Amino acid sequence: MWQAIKSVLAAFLGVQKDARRREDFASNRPGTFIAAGLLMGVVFVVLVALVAVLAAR
Amino acid sequence: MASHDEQATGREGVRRTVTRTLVVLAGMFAFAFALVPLYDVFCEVTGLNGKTSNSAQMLVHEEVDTSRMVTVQFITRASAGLPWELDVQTRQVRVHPGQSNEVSFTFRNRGGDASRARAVPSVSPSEASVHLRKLSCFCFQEQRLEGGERLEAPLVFQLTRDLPADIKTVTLVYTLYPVQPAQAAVSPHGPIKEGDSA
Amino acid sequence: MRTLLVWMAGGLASAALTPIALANGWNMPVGVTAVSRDIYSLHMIIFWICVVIGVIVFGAMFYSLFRYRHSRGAKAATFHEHTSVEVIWTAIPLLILVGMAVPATATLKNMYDTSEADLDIMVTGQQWRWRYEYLGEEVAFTSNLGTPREQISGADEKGEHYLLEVDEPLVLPVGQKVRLLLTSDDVIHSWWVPDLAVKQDAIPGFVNENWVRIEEPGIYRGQCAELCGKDHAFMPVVVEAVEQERFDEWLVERKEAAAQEAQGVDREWGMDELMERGEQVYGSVCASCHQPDGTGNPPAFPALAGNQALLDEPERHISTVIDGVSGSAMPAFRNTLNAVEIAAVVTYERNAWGNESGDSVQPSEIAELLEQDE
Amino acid sequence: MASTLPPKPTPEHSTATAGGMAEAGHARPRGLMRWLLTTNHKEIGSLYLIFSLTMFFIGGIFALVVRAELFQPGLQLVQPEFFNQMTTMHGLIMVFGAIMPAFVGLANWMVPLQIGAPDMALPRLNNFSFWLLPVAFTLLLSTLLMPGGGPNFGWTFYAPLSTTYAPPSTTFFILSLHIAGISSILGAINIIATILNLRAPGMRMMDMPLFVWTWLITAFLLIAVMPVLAGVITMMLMDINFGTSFFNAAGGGDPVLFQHLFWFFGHPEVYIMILPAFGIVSAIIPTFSRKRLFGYASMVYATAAIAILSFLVWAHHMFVVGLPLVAELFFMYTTMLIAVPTGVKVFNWVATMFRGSISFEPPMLFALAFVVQFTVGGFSGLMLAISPADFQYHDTYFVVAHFHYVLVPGALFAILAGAYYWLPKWTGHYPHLRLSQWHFWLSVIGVNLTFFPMHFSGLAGMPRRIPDYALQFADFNVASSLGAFLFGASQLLFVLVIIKCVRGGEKAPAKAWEGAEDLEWSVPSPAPLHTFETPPDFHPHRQH
Repeated sequence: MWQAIKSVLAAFLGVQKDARRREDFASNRPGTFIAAGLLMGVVFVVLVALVAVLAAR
Repeated sequence: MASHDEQATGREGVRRTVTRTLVVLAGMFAFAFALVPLYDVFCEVTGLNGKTSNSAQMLVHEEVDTSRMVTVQFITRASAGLPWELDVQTRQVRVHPGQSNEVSFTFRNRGGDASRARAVPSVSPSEASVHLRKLSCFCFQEQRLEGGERLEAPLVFQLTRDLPADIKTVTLVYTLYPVQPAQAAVSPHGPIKEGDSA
Repeated sequence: MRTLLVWMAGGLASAALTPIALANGWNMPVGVTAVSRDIYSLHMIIFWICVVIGVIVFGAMFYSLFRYRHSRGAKAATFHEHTSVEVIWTAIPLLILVGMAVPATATLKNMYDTSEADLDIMVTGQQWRWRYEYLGEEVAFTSNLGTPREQISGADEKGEHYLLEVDEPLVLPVGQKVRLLLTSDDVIHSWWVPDLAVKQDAIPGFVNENWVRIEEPGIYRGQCAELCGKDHAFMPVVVEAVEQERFDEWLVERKEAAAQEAQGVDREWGMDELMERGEQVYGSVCASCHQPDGTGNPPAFPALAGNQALLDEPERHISTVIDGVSGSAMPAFRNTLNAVEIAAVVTYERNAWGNESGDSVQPSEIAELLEQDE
Repeated sequence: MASTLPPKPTPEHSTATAGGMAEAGHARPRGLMRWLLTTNHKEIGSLYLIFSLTMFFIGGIFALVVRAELFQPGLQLVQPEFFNQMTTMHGLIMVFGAIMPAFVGLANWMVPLQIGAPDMALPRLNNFSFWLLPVAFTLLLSTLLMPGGGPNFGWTFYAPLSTTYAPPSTTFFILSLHIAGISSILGAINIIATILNLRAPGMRMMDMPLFVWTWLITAFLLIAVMPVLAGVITMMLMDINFGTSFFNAAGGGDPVLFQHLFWFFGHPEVYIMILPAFGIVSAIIPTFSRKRLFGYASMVYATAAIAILSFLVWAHHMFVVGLPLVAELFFMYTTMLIAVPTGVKVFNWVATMFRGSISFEPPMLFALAFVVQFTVGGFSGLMLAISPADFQYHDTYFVVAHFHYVLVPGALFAILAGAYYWLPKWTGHYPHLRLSQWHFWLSVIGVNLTFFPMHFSGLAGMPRRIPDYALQFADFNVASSLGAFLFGASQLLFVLVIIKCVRGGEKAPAKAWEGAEDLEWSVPSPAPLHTFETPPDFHPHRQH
């Protein structure tokens, strides 16, 4: 799972090593990546919202 | 994903993919409609858009904050197509947060025939709407007035103590809209209650 | 090769033109408020950031196009990824963006602080005019397009402030914090004056807030910014900023003029007087939809000339003008026009363009309907 | 429209070889019926492309009506009512009738060829989803002739202008949009099913060309947001005809809710129109740089990141509707963040060219112009993201300049680049070089002359969607109008290029471009009607 989260984070930035990418796609478990993606998506929204709330104070 | 499968099992994969996308599709269509009530809930919780609750709220019993005063302005408007007037007894009041206040409004049907109308509220700044509790309001229901009839209706409200300190003026606007019979029948925003005119 | 030269010439030309363009006032106005100046400087900072990034990226690109031409015998390298370079060019824009977000956030917070205003103005959008109410001052009026139709059609020479002039501007005192409350009677409009850096949607059934503290006296012109139907281009905003003393005088004059007009209600008006006044009112508020010759533009805007229903039912004619028609472009004029104006325009409509009802409506009758004593 | 199809762009010999193939025992219908009933991905692709080109000219004529009226201040040619119908129809037709079908057409033609599939996964559905389009747009165009005129509320059709105050034809507008939406959805399902299931043995997801990748992500976006659009217009329909008040303040509804729902669809829609363009350009630049695409994986990831972020930025179209401060800040931050993956893409294209071996054939010219001009549109997009500044930019010609830079020299140029790139594969001939170059240069000059001055008129204070304007905007508008007519006229050259290319020209070999490497270049030019009936040998490391 940690590996998946790291890959998703890399995806958010749009930067990834070829080797790591190959590893990711070698594993035939898209479920993990979708779950990690959704999780990180929620984390991202919460983070930005939090920054916005703090900045608005 | 059936990428490594042979063509024969490809047909099976296509069927599976189509089923899945159709499920997502139906889900998204339903989601669009679910967004309407979700948006209402979201607005009510965050005060987005200055919407206020359209049912009576309970008074929050808390100590009145006498250290500061907030100006509450009332603006009344009547939209086109309705020979009605809505007036407020006082244009603005100065209140302490926590205190409950009553302001009287007057409806008048200038026209010759009976008609129905509804006062739609809006609060500015919108952040204040979460902290504005209406204990009683004419805006919860539509009004029906005979030709030439007049109706006094109270608004009882409370600004809660947690109103942000930088909000010093709250403006409450009521716009009167005519109610067409068809409109009252189906509203996606919950039923509009039939009010009695007395 | 030729291709490349043309590309570069084009790039250089536009780069050289940019400062000229900025110097010639093709840019966003700096404006006359603290907020407008803040916005202008945000605009210029982000603009120059974009220019610098553009020069670097396009520079690298055109260098490559020039240097590694196939026709020059360039042999392609084989590299196709470089993680640290990729991380760097992801991280640097991110940092620049954070740097931009900080001043933008500060400006935005300032723009949202509508507290402690000295004057409250209710701005109502209506197809296609603005209505201003000075809250607590009992002063209210509508502001219609001032440009004559002949200029729009091309029959007359266009004036200096073509389409940016109104019959009655919004008068504001300088140095005071003015809070604007915006709403609409029909569709969504947007009240915009570039020099004041205020643009805010006016939404039916909802109120929006914005504020302005003008620093220099002057006349500032803007327009409705949100598509609101046929005459969207013809509902300008004009703000006249004056010194406080002048503003106070103006308020007094305004109230006196209204009082004088109210006196006219009680007397009996002659047919010619009503027709003359009615034609004037019709021209400024009715003609844009119902047309100067009363032919309208069905189905949205019914014809008034030869309209039998209108001639047969004077009461309904009057109540339509006073209360409007729900869900159509016909607004309620009870707050926009006074009793004299309503009486005059109804009389005019009943007797112009071959409508020969012969009946006239007296201001006193309208006043009774409106019960203006309240 | 269908009955007046120009000469078939599919190679003539394909009909000749068709007899013994596929549906054995059935004689293939000929003439009109052949096109009505075809289930071949190449023929349907051609139909899509021809349809889109037709719509492009119709939408273009509407744009020229707008530009002609705006040539000078004052009302000269059309009345405001009609002007508003023209701006609205121009937007609707270009978005739903020209750009989107063009990308679907390219996907139909190229996705099976690029992944080594014999056809789309659902050929009959493919035929159906195409033929919905002419129905939808005939209906949409016919609203112009209805009493009260066609839609006149802008392509964003904000309520209540589009509900309570709309012309009577709005119900038909909604119906046509529903049909077009169903067509897009079916097309998307087909593309997803094809890409996920019909790849040549040995081709993994990460071996797919970027055009396939970007289309896969686009198709998911379509599946996610087209139903939301369908929902919104259904609510409009109910407000207009059944007395509900979703968006009507009088009945307790909220006009701002409309904008939230619309832009929840609308912003991903913007990316639907640009992601496949990224894919096309990412195929062309490596080909003519004779060098592998730099950062293939980053490109895929950046596309995915843009797609995800596109769901979180919608309210940046609504900065002046009176959002609370926190919402304003949230959407400003997310919008600024979307610049990062977009920037990564541009950097990758430039790095692909760096130390390549570059030549300037017509597809490459359009792709290079895409990179520069799309980036210009990206810059103005970044400026628009700064919420305080947006209070000045919003609803002005600055915004018009921004999205036209993204969509015309952006999306449209990518489509043109793709057409020039694949025309040899479609017709077996290279497009006429001189004419193509003329087309390119006149388009570039026309497009910039049209849209660059709009930045200035917007900053100077000219609101969008107005038929008449104040005198200080006159010079900018003269330039824009001249540019628009130049651009419009130069697109006739494109038609000429296509006709010449279908009829003849320099013969193209299977691998028409020296640096081209994807699977489509392994089949003969012109591509026979049926390809890859036995899956090709795919060697994953050949390319990556």
